[in-house]
Amino acid sequence: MSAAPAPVPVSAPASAPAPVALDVREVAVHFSGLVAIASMSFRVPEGEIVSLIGPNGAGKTTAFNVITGFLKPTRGTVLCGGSDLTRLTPERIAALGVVRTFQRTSIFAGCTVLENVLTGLHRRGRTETLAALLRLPGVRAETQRLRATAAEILAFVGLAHRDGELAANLSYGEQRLLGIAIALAADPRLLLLDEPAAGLNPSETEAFMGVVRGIRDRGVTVLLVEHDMRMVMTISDRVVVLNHGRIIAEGRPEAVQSDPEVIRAYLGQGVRHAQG
Amino acid sequence: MTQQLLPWLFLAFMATLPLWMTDLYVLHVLVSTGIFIIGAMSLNLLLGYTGQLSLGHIAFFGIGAYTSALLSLGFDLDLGGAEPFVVGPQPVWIAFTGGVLMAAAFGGLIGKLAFRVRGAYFVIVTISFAQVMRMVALNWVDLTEGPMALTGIPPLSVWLPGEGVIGLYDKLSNYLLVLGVAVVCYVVIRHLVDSRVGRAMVALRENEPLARSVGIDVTRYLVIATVIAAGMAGAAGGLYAHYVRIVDPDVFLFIYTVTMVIMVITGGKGTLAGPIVGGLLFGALPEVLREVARPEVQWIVYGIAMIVIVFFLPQGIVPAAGRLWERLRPRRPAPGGTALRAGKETSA
Amino acid sequence: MLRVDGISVRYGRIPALRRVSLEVGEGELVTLIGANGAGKTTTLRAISGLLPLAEGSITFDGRSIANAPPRTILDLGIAHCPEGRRVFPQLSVRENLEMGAYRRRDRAGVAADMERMFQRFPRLLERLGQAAGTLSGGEQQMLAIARALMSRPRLVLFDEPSLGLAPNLVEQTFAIVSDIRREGTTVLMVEQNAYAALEMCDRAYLLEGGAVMEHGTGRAMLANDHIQRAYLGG
Amino acid sequence: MAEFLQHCANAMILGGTYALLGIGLTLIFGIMRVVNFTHGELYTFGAYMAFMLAGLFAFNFFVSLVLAALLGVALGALIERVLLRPLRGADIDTTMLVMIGAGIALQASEQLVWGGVAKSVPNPFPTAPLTIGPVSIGPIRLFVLGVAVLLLIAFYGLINRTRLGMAMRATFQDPDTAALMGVNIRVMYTMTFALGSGLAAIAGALLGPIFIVYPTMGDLVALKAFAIVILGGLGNIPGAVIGGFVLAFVEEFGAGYVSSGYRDAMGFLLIIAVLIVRPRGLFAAKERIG
Repeated sequence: MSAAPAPVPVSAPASAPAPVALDVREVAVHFSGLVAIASMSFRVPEGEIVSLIGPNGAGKTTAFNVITGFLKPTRGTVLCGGSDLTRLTPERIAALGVVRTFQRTSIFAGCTVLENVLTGLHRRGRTETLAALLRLPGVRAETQRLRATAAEILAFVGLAHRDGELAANLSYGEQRLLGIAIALAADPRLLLLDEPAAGLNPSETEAFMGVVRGIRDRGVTVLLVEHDMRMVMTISDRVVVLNHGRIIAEGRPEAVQSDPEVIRAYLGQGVRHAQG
Repeated sequence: MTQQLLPWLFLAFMATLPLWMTDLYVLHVLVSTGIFIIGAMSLNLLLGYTGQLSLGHIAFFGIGAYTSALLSLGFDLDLGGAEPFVVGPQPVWIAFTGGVLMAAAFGGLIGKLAFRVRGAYFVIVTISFAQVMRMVALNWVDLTEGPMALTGIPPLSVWLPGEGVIGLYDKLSNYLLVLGVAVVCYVVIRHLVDSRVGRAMVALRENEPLARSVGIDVTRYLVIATVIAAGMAGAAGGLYAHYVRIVDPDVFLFIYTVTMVIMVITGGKGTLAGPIVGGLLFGALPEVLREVARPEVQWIVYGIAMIVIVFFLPQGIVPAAGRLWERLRPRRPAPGGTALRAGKETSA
Repeated sequence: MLRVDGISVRYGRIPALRRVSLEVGEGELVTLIGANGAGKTTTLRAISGLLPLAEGSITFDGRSIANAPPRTILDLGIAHCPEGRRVFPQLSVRENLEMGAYRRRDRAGVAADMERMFQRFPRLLERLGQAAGTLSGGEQQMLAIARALMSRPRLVLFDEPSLGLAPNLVEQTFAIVSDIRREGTTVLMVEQNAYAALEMCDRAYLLEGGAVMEHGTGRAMLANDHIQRAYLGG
Repeated sequence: MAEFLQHCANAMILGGTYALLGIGLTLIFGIMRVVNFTHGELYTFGAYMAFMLAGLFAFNFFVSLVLAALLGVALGALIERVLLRPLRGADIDTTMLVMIGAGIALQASEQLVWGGVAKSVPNPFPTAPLTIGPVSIGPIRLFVLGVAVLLLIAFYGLINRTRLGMAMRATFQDPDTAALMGVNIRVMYTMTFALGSGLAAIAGALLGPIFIVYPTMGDLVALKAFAIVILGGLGNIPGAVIGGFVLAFVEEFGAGYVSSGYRDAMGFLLIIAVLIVRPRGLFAAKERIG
């Protein structure tokens, strides 16, 4: 598989020549006759925050599931740094540095906050079963190292003071942050956030945006699905709009916001004869 | 600090118990209970840590018991070839190890299957697996003696300086042996769950998609968990075979799995102490009830206790006691003082 | 007729509605608009008794229906045509319609109503014995509407009737909703297609983040630039 | 050939009762998502009720069967109301554990009330077998097959031709929307469990007079019912009927031509084999992933 991406037909020309973190090419998903995604192509430039938006049922979560290997597409390919993700399992994709959060529960509720992050650090550990059973000398050193990393990540998202608490006992906003911390622990190059701000109040959303920006500034590319348009328009470097399983617009937030096709997709068209 | 001391105090107590508890019947009950507790600890690894409800766990126990018994007795296997496959009697510890490995191998098989079938299907497959094992034990008379049972199984033995190899026929040495194996299993499980591997297992229980998305190969860790759990259950089966020195197909009965499940759930699944507390409690319960009620009534109490626990203490005793302890810092609840008086009698 | 007063709903610890109040008068067509996740569907599910209220009250014709079971609310005359159509896929078209009239005992009346549905939706008659899951999206929507009407409701709650339909079917669906209202049934509709909804309704409520942000007549709301902002940020 | 036909006849008779057991269990799982570990005890209960009514009280045999079934329905309703209703929304493992506890308590209660000695249920049928060509069948077995087939037809009618059955199917497919149509979901659950329990009880009452009645008779039967339900796919009613007959034929022919000792193992081997090849059962539709 060649690393050089082929030109992708999109409605707005990709302006940035930055290297590409994710390249989705003509992906289609059909569920028993129903078309969830007709044909979707877009690229996520490295080091940016890109939002994937669209009205209900536009296929955003389906797109996430395809990218992270939870769903096999009917057609098309997903490329990341020269690797084809399309045929890989979620754990293999995670090993390539593509990590996601989930819409509803993105935490291990029955574990403590620290354990949650340690679990996220799985890929950065080496201890295998026999060594663990016998508690060989290297195990303790590795545990120390991972605990330090976990503490650093928790401090980054602002949950350091809660490390001993059971994740289920956190407030909803804290749980969302913990979800991000777990994903960060998995050492992503590309982080996919699925509606991370749903259910947050405005001040929590504000804090949350700070964290997402901080993640980008650490060099992690972020792909975001989010309904909170204020957040999307404030935080994104680029917005991709999906409707009926197709990309209808792509570009800077301001451009997308005033795109007539996007407005139509979101707000619909008047229906003349339907006056009551 | 006290929490770290607690297991040591408990161990010291259990180790010195025979010094003042010399009643042979009580020792017998303790040995049987101890064997079941090892089984329950191994089940806890699956049920409590990986979250897989395996209701055929007794199969691994039975496989361990039969394999260890057959290897120590020797057997010949007529596989339809010209010459039967003959295995002479093996030293007991080799037989015991063989039982552990055989059970672990079946565990690997079931673990792989678990990822094809989940939830209710998995539960029923595991039950069926134990049933098939029982049918095999009943009907493969050439090998297992069927309902006549394997008898005259030699006891496990130790080598002592000056004495040479001596067989462990008495209750006291079996008690110490079971206690020793239980401690080894406890330490192994403790090391495991407090490691990268154990966290991967718990992640599978808590949120499988999330576990996969951070790169955990859940199939692999589930297989590892079932192999270890099955091996431990096989060890418990081996201890059983060489202690009661007779094995019949009823070791595969569903009710024994249920007993282990009750022990784990009552004590607290997914906790280290849970199966021990639950095991001692349900080991003691029949002995206490024996004085006052007929066996049928005991079983009714068992069933109702299970329902009541799921309803009112769904996390089990250990987490509940932990919460109580948090609230009443200065005093701690006694860890089942009465429960130590007696144990469960296994029908032999 | 329907009065929702300061209701809050939570999913576990996630607040979904924060003190939502709205009113629907007899014979009105009222719409709820707002972006995804604004709480529109939750509002309808709370009204029809599928979700418990954390606080607030709901009255219908002056009677409290807060936390009443769905069947009681249905008996009082509120039918709910749920989001995503939710026809019973393995039941036949006829059985789906019969389910709509599940609480009714007047066989003759049910039969007559079913005839009326067939006049309005001839396609349903053609597919009478077919499993509803095999119908096209548009046909399923017709069936879902017909099923809701089979209980002879005085108020129908429509949840996203145009969702996932091709543009010509969207128009047709809105026309049907308008007809239903013209025939005297009160309608409370949730719709993502905000412009169409505002054009056809008497009054509208704009939900954002689980709370009512704006309300007014459809025409006034059309002129309001809050709406575009609510959907697209900025 | 004669032997073959005899096996077929035996399998048909066995299959009828297996199907009754299977549809009861699969109905409960399909609608309520409960793996019912009391199913075998309801079967035992039905057999003991038949013994009590026909044997101890000397009621008419047929009346006894009907009453035994009704008592099974009542016991099922009671179990649902007391144990399952408060657990609505709990995960499947929790309900499973509670049902195991209930199963243990029920079985021990049978033992307590009736003792361990096996009972036989008196019946009015002649013991001399009927001979039809090369096949000979006990008259009571023929009666049992007839009743089982009638019950299967009646059950089919109930599910597919009545308002209650329609509501049950609707609840199975989409409980929320069924509630919006005015279906009382709680009542539907109680009725489902009661109906499934009644089917188990009547199966016990029918087989009680053929075999003997003892407290643990339900153990193996319950496991076989699981096998049947797995074969047909959990929640699939026609699948359970087919599964019942498949298991009966496999057992009968396995016992006849392979080894009689493994008769009862056939079902479990079959389950394991089926699940390895088709993890969702033979006839199950693909479930949506989510």
